[in-house]
Amino acid sequence: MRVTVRLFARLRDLAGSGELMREVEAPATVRTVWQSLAAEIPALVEYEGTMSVAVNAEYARMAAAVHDGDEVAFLPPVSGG
Amino acid sequence: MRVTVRLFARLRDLAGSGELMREVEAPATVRTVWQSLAAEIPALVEYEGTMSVAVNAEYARMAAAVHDGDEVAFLPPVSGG
Amino acid sequence: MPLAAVTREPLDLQALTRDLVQGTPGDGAVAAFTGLVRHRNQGRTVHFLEYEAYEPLAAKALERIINEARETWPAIRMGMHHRIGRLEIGDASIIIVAASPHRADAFAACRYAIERVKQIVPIWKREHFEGGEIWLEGAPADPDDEQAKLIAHKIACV
Amino acid sequence: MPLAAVTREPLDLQALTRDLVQGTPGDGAVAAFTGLVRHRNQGRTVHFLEYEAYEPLAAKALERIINEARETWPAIRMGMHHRIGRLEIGDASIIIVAASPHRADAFAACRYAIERVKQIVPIWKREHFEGGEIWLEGAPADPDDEQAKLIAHKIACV
Repeated sequence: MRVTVRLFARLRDLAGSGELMREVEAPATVRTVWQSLAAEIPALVEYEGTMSVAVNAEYARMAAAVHDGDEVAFLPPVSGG
Repeated sequence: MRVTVRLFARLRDLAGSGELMREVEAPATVRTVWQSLAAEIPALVEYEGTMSVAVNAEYARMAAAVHDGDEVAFLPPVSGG
Repeated sequence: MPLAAVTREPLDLQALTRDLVQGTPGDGAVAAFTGLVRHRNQGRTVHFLEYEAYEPLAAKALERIINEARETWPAIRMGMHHRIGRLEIGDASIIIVAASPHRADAFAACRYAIERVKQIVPIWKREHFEGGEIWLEGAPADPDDEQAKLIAHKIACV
Repeated sequence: MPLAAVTREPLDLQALTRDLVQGTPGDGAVAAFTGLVRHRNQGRTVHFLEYEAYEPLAAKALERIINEARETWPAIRMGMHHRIGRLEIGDASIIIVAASPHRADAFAACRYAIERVKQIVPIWKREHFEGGEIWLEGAPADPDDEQAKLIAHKIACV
């Protein structure tokens, strides 16, 4: 199945792109998507302990299920305001 | 000597005027001025415990000296904002 | 218009804020308070309010409050305008703006200032309500009352 | 514009306030916060900032904060706009307005909201300073973190 991966701020810079299309095998979770991405781009790993994740623009947990067509986002610590 | 007495809000209503010219004998204090005014307009007496006073547009105490030409103001509890 | 003022004109928060923060690129936070005339008060239906001031002393009292705030929060700058005369429901009676490098000080100073206004500024409201009129009376004003200052500081959560 | 919004346009506190208090004659107090871009940060001279957002989630997070505030202070109404894109020194990056019958709630809700923005809204600033550029990173965002909410309530001095 196919998911859209969204990356922001420094995660985006490290990956060289803010939006990636990726194939993952079902059944998948956010963690599955992350692990395959981190294997591909090892520099991302430093964010594993501090990032937040979202599925289809809702905050989610690493264990959340991911389905075909979903948008999975990885968010570094926020600095708005 | 001559002083200008200023009265505000309900004190003004009770006195029927916000500005009175009064003769007082020197040496005078704010208390002197008040006592002569309260003798004249007894309804004012209820404010004796809660009012504030000012001389020449500066907060003052009842014991403050008053000189010829001064403006003496009596202020009920405030309700601005 | 000066930063501390008593006026019969409608208040302009945007203009006061602009005057306050102009040329101060170190300010990252602006806290503001606006007091509006309400249609209900203590169970009464309010038609309008009339504000009366001892104008020269009221302007000085506003300046005094700004100075007090700067004693506690030296980095802040503050502007305060109080309107007087007849005010309709929804009209702004007071605006207070506090600018500061950091938000904690801006909020605390603004919160402190409105409490102090209600304690020591010689302004009175006459409420015209359904069935009558009444002078509202709050606190006996004593700018040197340290207990009152303490209460204002406590409310500001310093 | 909706009460909660992420936008590339300059922010307008006056318009947001007008939208918020229109037709609510029971509100006597409006507290507002404006965040401005500062020229100095952590000893660096800042040239400008670039704000990036995960826009749909950021808008929902702002709405979430408004709902949280109304759980604690049921009488308040709140509007919040966050600007993104390139912002110059002195530009407003965020405006928050809280209206309420009484001032204590308006202040507390406004103070709470800006803390929560910094905790959970997916927006990031890139600082362009003299000598380089850097992504600023604050708090790991977890909207369900009760400890973070508690801190925000504590700062709001509830």
